[in-house]
Amino acid sequence: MPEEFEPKIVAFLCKWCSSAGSDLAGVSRMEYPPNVIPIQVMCSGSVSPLYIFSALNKGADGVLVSGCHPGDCHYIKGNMYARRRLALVKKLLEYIGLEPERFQVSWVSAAEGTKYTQIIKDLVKELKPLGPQTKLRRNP
Amino acid sequence: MVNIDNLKEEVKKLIVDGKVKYIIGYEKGRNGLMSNPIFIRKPEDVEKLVWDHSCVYNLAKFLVDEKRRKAREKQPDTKPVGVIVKGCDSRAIVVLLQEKFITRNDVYIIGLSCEKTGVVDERKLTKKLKQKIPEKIEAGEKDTFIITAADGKIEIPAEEILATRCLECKANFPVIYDVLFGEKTNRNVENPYKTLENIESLPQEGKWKFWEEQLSRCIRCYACRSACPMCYCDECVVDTINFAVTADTTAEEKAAKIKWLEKSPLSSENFVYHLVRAIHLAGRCVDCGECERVCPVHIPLRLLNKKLEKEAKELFGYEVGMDPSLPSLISCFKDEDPQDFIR
Amino acid sequence: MEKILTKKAFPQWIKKLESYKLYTPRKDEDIWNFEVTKDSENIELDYQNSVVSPKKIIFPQSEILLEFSSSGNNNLEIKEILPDNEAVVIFGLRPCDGRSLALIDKVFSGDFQDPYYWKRRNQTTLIGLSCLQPPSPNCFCLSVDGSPHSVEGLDILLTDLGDKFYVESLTEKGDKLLGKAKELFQEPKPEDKKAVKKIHLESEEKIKRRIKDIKSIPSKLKEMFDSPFWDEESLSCIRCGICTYLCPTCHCFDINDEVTSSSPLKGKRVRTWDTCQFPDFTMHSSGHNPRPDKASRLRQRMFHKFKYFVELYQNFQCIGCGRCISYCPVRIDIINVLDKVKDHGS
Amino acid sequence: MKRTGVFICHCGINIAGTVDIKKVAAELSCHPGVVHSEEYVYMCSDPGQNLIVQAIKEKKLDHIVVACCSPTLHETTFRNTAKSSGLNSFRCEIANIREQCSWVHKDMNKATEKAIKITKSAVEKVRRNESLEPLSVPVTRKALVIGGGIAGIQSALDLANSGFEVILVERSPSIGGHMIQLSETFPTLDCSQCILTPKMVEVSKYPKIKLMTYSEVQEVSGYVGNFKVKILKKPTYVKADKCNLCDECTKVCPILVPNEFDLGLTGRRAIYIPFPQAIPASYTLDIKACPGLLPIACGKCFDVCKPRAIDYDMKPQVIEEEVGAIIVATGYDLYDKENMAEYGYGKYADVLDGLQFERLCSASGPTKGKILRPSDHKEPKEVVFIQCSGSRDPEQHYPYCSKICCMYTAKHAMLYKHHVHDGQAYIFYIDIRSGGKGYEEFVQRAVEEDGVLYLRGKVSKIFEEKGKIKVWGVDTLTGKDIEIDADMVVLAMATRPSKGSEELAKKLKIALDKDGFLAEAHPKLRPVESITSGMFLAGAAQAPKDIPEAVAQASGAAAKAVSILSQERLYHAPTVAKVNLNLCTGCGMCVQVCPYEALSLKDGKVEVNDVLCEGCGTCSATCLRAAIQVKNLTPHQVHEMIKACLGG
Repeated sequence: MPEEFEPKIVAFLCKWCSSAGSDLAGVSRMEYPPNVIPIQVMCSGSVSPLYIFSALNKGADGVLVSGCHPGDCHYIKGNMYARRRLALVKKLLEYIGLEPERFQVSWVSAAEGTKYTQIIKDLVKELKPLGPQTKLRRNP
Repeated sequence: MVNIDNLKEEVKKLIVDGKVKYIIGYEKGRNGLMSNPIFIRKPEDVEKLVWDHSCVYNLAKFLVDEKRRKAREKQPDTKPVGVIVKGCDSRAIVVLLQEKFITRNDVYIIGLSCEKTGVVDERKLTKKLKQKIPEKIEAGEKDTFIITAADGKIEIPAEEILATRCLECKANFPVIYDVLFGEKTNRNVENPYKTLENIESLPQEGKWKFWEEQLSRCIRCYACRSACPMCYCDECVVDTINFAVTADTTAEEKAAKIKWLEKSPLSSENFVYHLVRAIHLAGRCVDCGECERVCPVHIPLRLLNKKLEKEAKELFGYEVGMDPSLPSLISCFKDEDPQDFIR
Repeated sequence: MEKILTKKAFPQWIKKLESYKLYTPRKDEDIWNFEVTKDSENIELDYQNSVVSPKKIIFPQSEILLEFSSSGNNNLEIKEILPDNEAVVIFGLRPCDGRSLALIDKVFSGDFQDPYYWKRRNQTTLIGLSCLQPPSPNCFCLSVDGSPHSVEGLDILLTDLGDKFYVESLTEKGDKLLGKAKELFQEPKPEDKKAVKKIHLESEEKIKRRIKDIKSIPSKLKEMFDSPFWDEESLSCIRCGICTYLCPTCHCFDINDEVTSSSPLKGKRVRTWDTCQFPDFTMHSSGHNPRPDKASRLRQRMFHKFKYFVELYQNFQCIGCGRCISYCPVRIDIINVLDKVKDHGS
Repeated sequence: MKRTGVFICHCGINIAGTVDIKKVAAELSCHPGVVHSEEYVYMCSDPGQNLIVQAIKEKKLDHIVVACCSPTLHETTFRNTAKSSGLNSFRCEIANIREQCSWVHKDMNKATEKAIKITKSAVEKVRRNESLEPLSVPVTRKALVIGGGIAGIQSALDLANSGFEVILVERSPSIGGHMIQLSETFPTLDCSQCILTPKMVEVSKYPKIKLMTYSEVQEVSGYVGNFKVKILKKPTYVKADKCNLCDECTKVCPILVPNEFDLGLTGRRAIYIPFPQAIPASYTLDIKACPGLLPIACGKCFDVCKPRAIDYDMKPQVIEEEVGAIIVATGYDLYDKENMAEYGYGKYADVLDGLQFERLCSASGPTKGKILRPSDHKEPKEVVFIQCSGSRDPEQHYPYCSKICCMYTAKHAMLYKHHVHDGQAYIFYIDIRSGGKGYEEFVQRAVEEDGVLYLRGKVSKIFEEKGKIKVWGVDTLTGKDIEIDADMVVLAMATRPSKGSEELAKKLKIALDKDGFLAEAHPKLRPVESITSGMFLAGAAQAPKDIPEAVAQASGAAAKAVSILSQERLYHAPTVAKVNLNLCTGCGMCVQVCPYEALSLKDGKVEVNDVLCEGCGTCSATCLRAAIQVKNLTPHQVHEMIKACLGG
């Protein structure tokens, strides 16, 4: 029997909320699939669209950007700029026919270990049936 | 109705009075119908000026060259450059002002209103005319064009050969100018995003198939960004060169140049290039259609930028190129910006 | 070898070429392009000319030269990647495009025989199709030692005589192709020979654009290196790569390593087209750029085609297809520029 | 060639339990640029750190990665280790393979694969880090305390006693806060005013303390050690230095409005002194109540004032101050009347809240310490106290426990019995929470000595009938329905953050928790700090608390502030934005998005104020040409990390 497809996910987590939240998931020993590799950034506002395109280009099957809830940004409003920028990226990627599941955004606070766990579980569940992302991927 | 003689008069006056460094306008094409850019310094050249429906170029692009040239000059001439603009071109100038690339004193804006019509799409025209070689084009009665070819005149309904962007233009007349010719009249546009529907209505895989076909043709001649007045960066982020190097650039800085994409025109790399370009033009593209016009392999690039123009309007109520004093689309936000896409 | 092939027999001949990878002109999105044919049954003969020249088949925009990989601790394995063995036929080249390959041949020969280029070149047979009508209003092949029916670089030249083709096989490769279906080809009658001469002459007259007295250009250019003329001429240039990428004779390339994995190290060395019209073409790592502006780049393009190349190979590096004129976003017209060069100073 | 060393920690079995450490070490050892790869059971232990020190010396490492727990825990530890062996501390990065990997996965192979990727991406990052030294800035050795309640007062005094200048800002005309309204305090029943007024006086007399009452903080900019504050001083229209408290003005003032100090149980004039012991001891002219500052409008007070203390032309003043630290002690308010309509609060005169009852008991109160019904001034014989009015009720009111009610209600019942010996006090409660020194004993005393009747249950209905207030409830212990004909009902209203604390938090850029209280930086380890460095929290503004707790936190906050003010210079993270002037076109988009006004345009290029920059990187994502980047998290580094994550 062939091995099940395991999507590769890159997650850009802001240091103060989402990264802390995912740490909390760890501290609380919640289990979630190991498909996601976190990259800690200072703020979701620092995630350039280039990072997302590049991750997909370099073979990510899915990309997650996660930051603080509106109003909770450690940098006051970085996530608000992110929200606007990422909305455009999402629309653009869907417009060129990339599966919407492949790029997702979430707000995860430092207290929401459970939410983070759930998001990763869902993400993996949604990406598995799609198979490998080849559209923007540079053939190796 | 724009009177060409008044235009010439104004231009001549500006040059004779030494009000401007030179004037960027349109002249009769060397071959074929379509006009060319002309840079007028001497009064006697003013006679070459033309204004008709073949004046497709967005001459604002040449303000970028001018700035570069100025930067190289020892004692630059600080007089403004005169530039002839249509509605869309004027919006480009607004964005350049918005982004402080130029100041209002750098440019003397001679605005020409398209007055309910616009410029022709050369491709549509050649298709329509088959083998005939057009010599002259004029606006006819009730929204038509009258083409004069070797063997007489033909009248064609405007929407058949008008550039699609003109059919979807939000302002037929300049939004900023020092002197304006023609009336501020708008063509009535029922749906400014009509062409998008063809793609938006496709299922996801259909969208992909469409864009894959289109973008795999790209030969990366970069004419799209070269023709774009908004692509004024000295060095495009997707270039792996280190163009902005000086004597004091450290080896680290040189090494830190990122290879966001490879030089090979693979579909994946083409996509990254065009995605980056599209997102970088979000809230900046004025829909002058130059990228699409110049593309030698006919990629409908306008459809990428137009999509984000639409989203900017619908999601954030942002309209491009209307007011130089406003912040850019992505350098501001509203508390009520939509976030239904966020988990 | 000269033959006659009836239009009826033509498809059968093409069918006989199944063993070859056959490129033919195809139209999509209103643009002509040479592509591997999907149905050899009905090949379009009434095309004008492709936007991207068929040089892309012999000299691809991007090709892998070698692959490298390391199994850790510093031992690097390198594998040369030559083009696959495959017999290729390009059908329907315009004679000018045929000539372009004859010109590029000179560049890739000499002291170093470029193995990648020559492998493709040698395994490809070129079937030209002489122009009855100028494919482009900007054709000027006659001015640059070419003609609508020139045979240089081709293996076979077909001339359309209405119900039949006049077939000239010019090389062994050509003969081999005809040999695939001897029975289909007849000996040309004298009137056929007359007809083809007539048609060829007529087609020449149809070429409207010329560069007069082109021979004087190289020497003229010589005096013009530092002339402000180039600033003037390049004012409207937007520094894109269309003129050079579409040019059938331009052959500059760049070589990059595309690293696909950094640990363990894996990747390929790739050759891609490059163009003197891009600012980074002459960019030094110091930051100095000997050709800092569009003026110097336009000048380079003219000098290379009409001076340097002539000095090296006694030919103009231009075959008069007019692509650079037709597709230039701002209609910089090479003929026009050269005319001005001639009159320069006088 | 960079020489990177990798150190993988087992963390006992915390990591080694699910990650094949040996494999990780082996994989990393062949990663380009890695010249040393080593594992150890506890890297953070002394022997562990010594391994690192040795390796750096012997292998001449110029960068190190420690794969272990979250950087929030041991980043500093290992950066110091690196520093101690001569590396710049930024040449050390942490790969979090515990919280992000071993603790959340079970499958050994997959967890190991992931750990390898995480560590590789850390290697790719660290080798591109630049050496940085912390930025240092001088400190303004002066503090601002916002709020003049007991917490604010305590902080101010502690700071002053530590030798620092303090500005104490209070928005009402006098300091004292809610504590000055109380009669006695639990569990000792000593007189609230008697213990507070000495401190208030001390504040007013202390030369190091600049007291600004009737003032509000308008704007705060700057950063820890160097805040700039704008304080709005509202006009009192009375010159405090001239006023001799003769009280003539109030006698002539025709206007009568409810008296905030007595919570509306009495009235006051438009010109008034909040209470006899007010600090500063001076009158205030309530402009909202006053018919107008013109002799023609009224002008009676002006005419009668002999010392000519009244000045109608007094204007609002904005005073600018520079301080190094800020303590926020804005206190609490009681839950609003209208929210408790179900208990007839605001409807029936004899349904009171805790603070009103305090006033009734207070010797300085409206009834001079006699407990009388507001409606008819009769002595109430049966009083019902209802706890948790608005607290612990997530459906309709606040989910949290207001904490002080159990104790003050016991106190109220007790005080009532002391005033009305033949009266009966009933207390409806959910639980009795009497944690605290002498608290439980206090409650017992109320039950045993004063015969207070505790009924465990909620009140269902309160309504007036024949001059009595009928209270229907149920005793959940006996299951019996209870009906009491009460003369007075006292509601232990929930405490909420004081009005206006939300706007203030915005000005100060500090966060609020879900209930609107000021959020502390860490619930356990940093309870008196806000997330904005240099700003501290004291008293009920952070969470409901009683006086001793508020005072303790106030002193804690003061101590924290001192730890900043006592520095010559402060150090600021050097991972700030830097500009590539060759690429910058001066479009100014980054300037627009910077949350800290750290960026500005100077002749066509962007300039970074390193001290203001917090390194969030919003600018870098906004810049279309990557001309502005945050040091040590540049797009180039992220690009390489992405590649490493994807095994590229």
